Amino acid sequence: MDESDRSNIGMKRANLDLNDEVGNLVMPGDEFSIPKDSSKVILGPGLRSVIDKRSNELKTIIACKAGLLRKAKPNTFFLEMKTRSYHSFKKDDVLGIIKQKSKGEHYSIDVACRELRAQLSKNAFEGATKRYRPDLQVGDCIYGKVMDFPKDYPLELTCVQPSGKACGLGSLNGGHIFHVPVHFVRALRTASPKDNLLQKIGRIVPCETAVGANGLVWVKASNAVLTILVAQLLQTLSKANPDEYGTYLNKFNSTVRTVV
Amino acid sequence: MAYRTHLDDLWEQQIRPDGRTPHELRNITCQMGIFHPQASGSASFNIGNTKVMAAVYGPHEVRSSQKKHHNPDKMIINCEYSSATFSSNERKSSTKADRKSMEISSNLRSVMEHIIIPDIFPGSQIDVYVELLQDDGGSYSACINAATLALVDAGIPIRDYAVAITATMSHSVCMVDINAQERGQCAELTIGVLAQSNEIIVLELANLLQNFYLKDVLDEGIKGCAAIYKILEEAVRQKFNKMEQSLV
Amino acid sequence: MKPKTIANCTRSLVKGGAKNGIRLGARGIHEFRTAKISFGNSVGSCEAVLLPGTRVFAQASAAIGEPSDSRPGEGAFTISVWVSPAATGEMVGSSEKPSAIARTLERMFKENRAVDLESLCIKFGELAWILRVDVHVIEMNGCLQDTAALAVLGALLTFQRPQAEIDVNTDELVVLPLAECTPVELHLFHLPAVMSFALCDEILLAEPCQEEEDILPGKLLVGINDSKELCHLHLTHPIEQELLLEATKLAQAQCLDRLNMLKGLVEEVKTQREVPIYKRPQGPRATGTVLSLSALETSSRNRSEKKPSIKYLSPLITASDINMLEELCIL
Amino acid sequence: MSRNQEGEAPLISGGSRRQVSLFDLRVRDEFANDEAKGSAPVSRAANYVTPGTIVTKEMGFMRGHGTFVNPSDQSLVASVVGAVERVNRLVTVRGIGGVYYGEVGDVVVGRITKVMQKRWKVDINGRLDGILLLSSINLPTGELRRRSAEDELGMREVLKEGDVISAEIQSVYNDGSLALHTRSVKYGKLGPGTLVKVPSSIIKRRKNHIHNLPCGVSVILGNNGYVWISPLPNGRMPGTNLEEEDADGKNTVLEEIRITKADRMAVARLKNCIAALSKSWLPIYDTSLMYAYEASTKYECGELLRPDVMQEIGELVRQQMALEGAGS
Repeated sequence: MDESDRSNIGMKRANLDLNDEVGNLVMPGDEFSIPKDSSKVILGPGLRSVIDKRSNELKTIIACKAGLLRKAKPNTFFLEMKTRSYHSFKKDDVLGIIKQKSKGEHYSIDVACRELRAQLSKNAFEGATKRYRPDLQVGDCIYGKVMDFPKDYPLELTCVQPSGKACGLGSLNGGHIFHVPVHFVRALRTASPKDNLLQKIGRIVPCETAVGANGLVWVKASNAVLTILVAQLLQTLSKANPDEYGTYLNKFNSTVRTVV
Repeated sequence: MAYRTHLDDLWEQQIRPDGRTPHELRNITCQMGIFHPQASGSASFNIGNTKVMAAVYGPHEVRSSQKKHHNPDKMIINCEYSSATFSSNERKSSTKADRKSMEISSNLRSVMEHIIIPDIFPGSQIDVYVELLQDDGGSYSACINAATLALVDAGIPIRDYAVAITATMSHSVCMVDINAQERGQCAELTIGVLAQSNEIIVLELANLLQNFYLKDVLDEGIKGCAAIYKILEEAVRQKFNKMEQSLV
Repeated sequence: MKPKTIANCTRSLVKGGAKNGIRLGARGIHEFRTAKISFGNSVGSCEAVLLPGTRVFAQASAAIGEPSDSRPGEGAFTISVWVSPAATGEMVGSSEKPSAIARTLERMFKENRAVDLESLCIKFGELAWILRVDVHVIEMNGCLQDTAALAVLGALLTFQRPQAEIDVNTDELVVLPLAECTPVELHLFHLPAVMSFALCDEILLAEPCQEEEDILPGKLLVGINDSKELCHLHLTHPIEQELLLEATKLAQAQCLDRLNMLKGLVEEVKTQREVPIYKRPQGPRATGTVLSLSALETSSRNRSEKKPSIKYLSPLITASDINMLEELCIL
Repeated sequence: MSRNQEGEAPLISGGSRRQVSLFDLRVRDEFANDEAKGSAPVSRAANYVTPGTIVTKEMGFMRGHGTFVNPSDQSLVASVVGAVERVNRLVTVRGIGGVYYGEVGDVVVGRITKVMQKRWKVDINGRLDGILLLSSINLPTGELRRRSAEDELGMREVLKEGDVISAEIQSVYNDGSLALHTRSVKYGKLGPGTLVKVPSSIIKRRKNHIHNLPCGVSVILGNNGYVWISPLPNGRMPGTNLEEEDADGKNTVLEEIRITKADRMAVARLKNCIAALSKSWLPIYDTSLMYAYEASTKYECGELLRPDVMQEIGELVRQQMALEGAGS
């Protein structure tokens, strides 16, 4: 097969301009040229820089996933995609379940991601000292922040903010924890207050929620029935088209009325 | 034209092929300590021509390959059932790895896990081995009785006796303790109960049974279990009387 | 990916919810799962889905072989179960799960004689159809036995095999290709189905999902057929007698519903299939293949003292298959 | 429906719970007084319970070995077969046979199963293996010093897998496993001899568990149910660490002990006697052993393996013990 055939079949695109493609669909393997104006470019998820091994110079930028190219204000580019798996970033808020309670200084945490192991120091709680620290059991839920993600080592979580206060982090009691696709979680977290789903649900059923960037959601309403209903609604919504949210919410509203 | 057989005549008088009445058990003998002192506890249970031996080893340090995944706060109960190659009419070559034996092993384990007080020996392992020597109907129920007796013999703390028997409904009469000859002609429901609370812990059905009859058959089986319990208790008491002397 | 560790809050929620008559997924405690059944292009393939998220595929096939020594007048029937690692996210291999499913299916379909095996006999003691059902668990979310039994039943009901007979005059095995004869369906004596329940302190939960199965220790399987006969019972936790009777009652009603649905779908498939009634052309047989038993016997006896065994695995047998087979056997 | 619904079949109702009144029970001290008599007090059979029997429905009793609390009605229920005993508020069921739990100060005989870091694991018939720390043995050279890295490397030369030792229980860990020590000349590795397994409950607790019997045999009656029988060489203390006495060469020492045929016969005879006692569920201690040994002398050693002879010996010992009980 000669060169011309391959280009026809593969439809490989090269020398694209980052700014031109914003909002377009990008496929894995698409190559972007380096912006000429030597300003600093920050690459987010789905984009990688390729460095020429011989000259040690930046050669191209390549997309490694399929998604819509987005641009954030100061020259930051990333791909927006639907995904079920979580990739960790510093300062992400994640939900986890205690998997094991070792004799050492750490709990090991299940963060619902096969590739990631995570651990939480037994001292990383508000006001914890060597002597007084919460005693958590296997199966307890925690809401933590990613402190560090060293390569080949477990994620390091913490349940205190840098200020030393918990500010909502820590162990969660009661309620229900379940998994939804990561992109749905992203939508929940980034939505503007006007069309924030959680607030809309909260107006129908008052409930506490915690949303982890890793796709876990924790919900607690006043009783078991309402908790299950809210959890079920969120799971349905995560699979639904955003246009249908309204009808689902209306349906939910009427179901809740019959229960209460 | 269907002609009457000898068995039909017997049925009219409610006598079963081996001469028993419908609610009569076969002859039962049981013995404890048959592997004394090699095993921690052991027992044999014979009902009619069905013969089963059981041995309990432990509790002892976990020695099986499960150790790696084993939670140190939990106890491992390991059950292994095998039937002798000569136990039934068809001679079998290997009996340990086939699906039937694996199923019985895993069912036995679930029964043992319920009667042994949970996690009383954290980090230890208890092995229960059950061997079917001769199968003349009701072998699974005999296995449960033998295993219970062996656990009692080993002095392993248990909540309650698990006792089991088979029962069926045939010619609209409930029958208890089905033998191999009858098994071919009617359903065979193995019923196991916890002797004190009468809760059902074992159910196993061979052949088809009208759902409508289930309640009657269960009642019959539970009555049979009570009779078995009495016999097991008697065996245990005899053993206790024998050993009383050494209690100091 | 779902977390593997079960959270304590979910544990207490499941138990608390059951007391209030509601379960995960906003189901009622006695509400069974919705079943979806579809059939494949080849005969005897069926996929059963129990929403949400349990999917099992079953394929029935038959080959000609030797009947077992203990039952010379019957065909054989084997069921094998595979749990795809994709379904669980981990290698299950030969663990207890597939073998437990296989045992349930064996008890219901084989030991309770759901399939008429005598009609599968071709020549007493020498040749019989060997029926085989391969069950693949594709997605797993609890209730594997329920789904697998449904898929197997669907596969058996839609299965067709070619006609095979012994020519009386020549003592030869004649296998008519499907295209040339009216295909033979299996004869089922009764149609079994199984319903599972989880036990949560005196409360029955019908057809639990995976999370409920993991959280609640007790499981009860009730197998019932279309004539309201119990064909399978299995219990892993102490249960009161009343609760057990309630479970069989619930199972019976649901079972009949589900079997009716399956029967309707099977009828639909059969009419769609438009099996032409084959009319035999005049004159000598065109493509039918004749295997000489006696020839086979002598040729095989010379080598290994074995009885002839002719096997092929595809239910859709064609003339070329037979030719190939013939070569293989005689070589 | 049937002719013989009741009557012929041995049917009884299953749910009938027996109940034992705690006020019939005698306190453990009284049992201790009975010890000298040797025979069982009559009331013990009245305290007999089997698993599932309710011991008491009253609140305020403490759950001891062999009992559990029924979660539904908080009653105390027996979980093993045996006799109920009460010490103040603590209720226990003394089981027959049963599991060896171990108490501090018990003499045990065990077999090394594993050599680990700074410790040995010892099979002592308990629910977990016993732990013998490197620091709780006497070094072969007899020095008293901290254990060095060389000692750690040479652990297998001191005790290796399969060796039989006698030891004393030093302490019980949180998880129920037992810590052993051999820091006494009485304990340590055992030389030539034979190990007999009996139920741990029939070993009678006495002040001394290591005996030189007049028949020229020494026995160690491990509380755990392992009994060690070895020939008694001239003037040698039984069960002593053979290496210790002659520090210059342990291997040669082991071979120096000449075991005569008579020694072997005596060991074998005592082994069979212990088997006979265990089969008849008679308590095992020095006196009962001697009774059994005497009773066995009219038989050839090999004949003692016959069940009828075993039973006869058991019967004779039982009579002897009853006589002794009446005499005192």
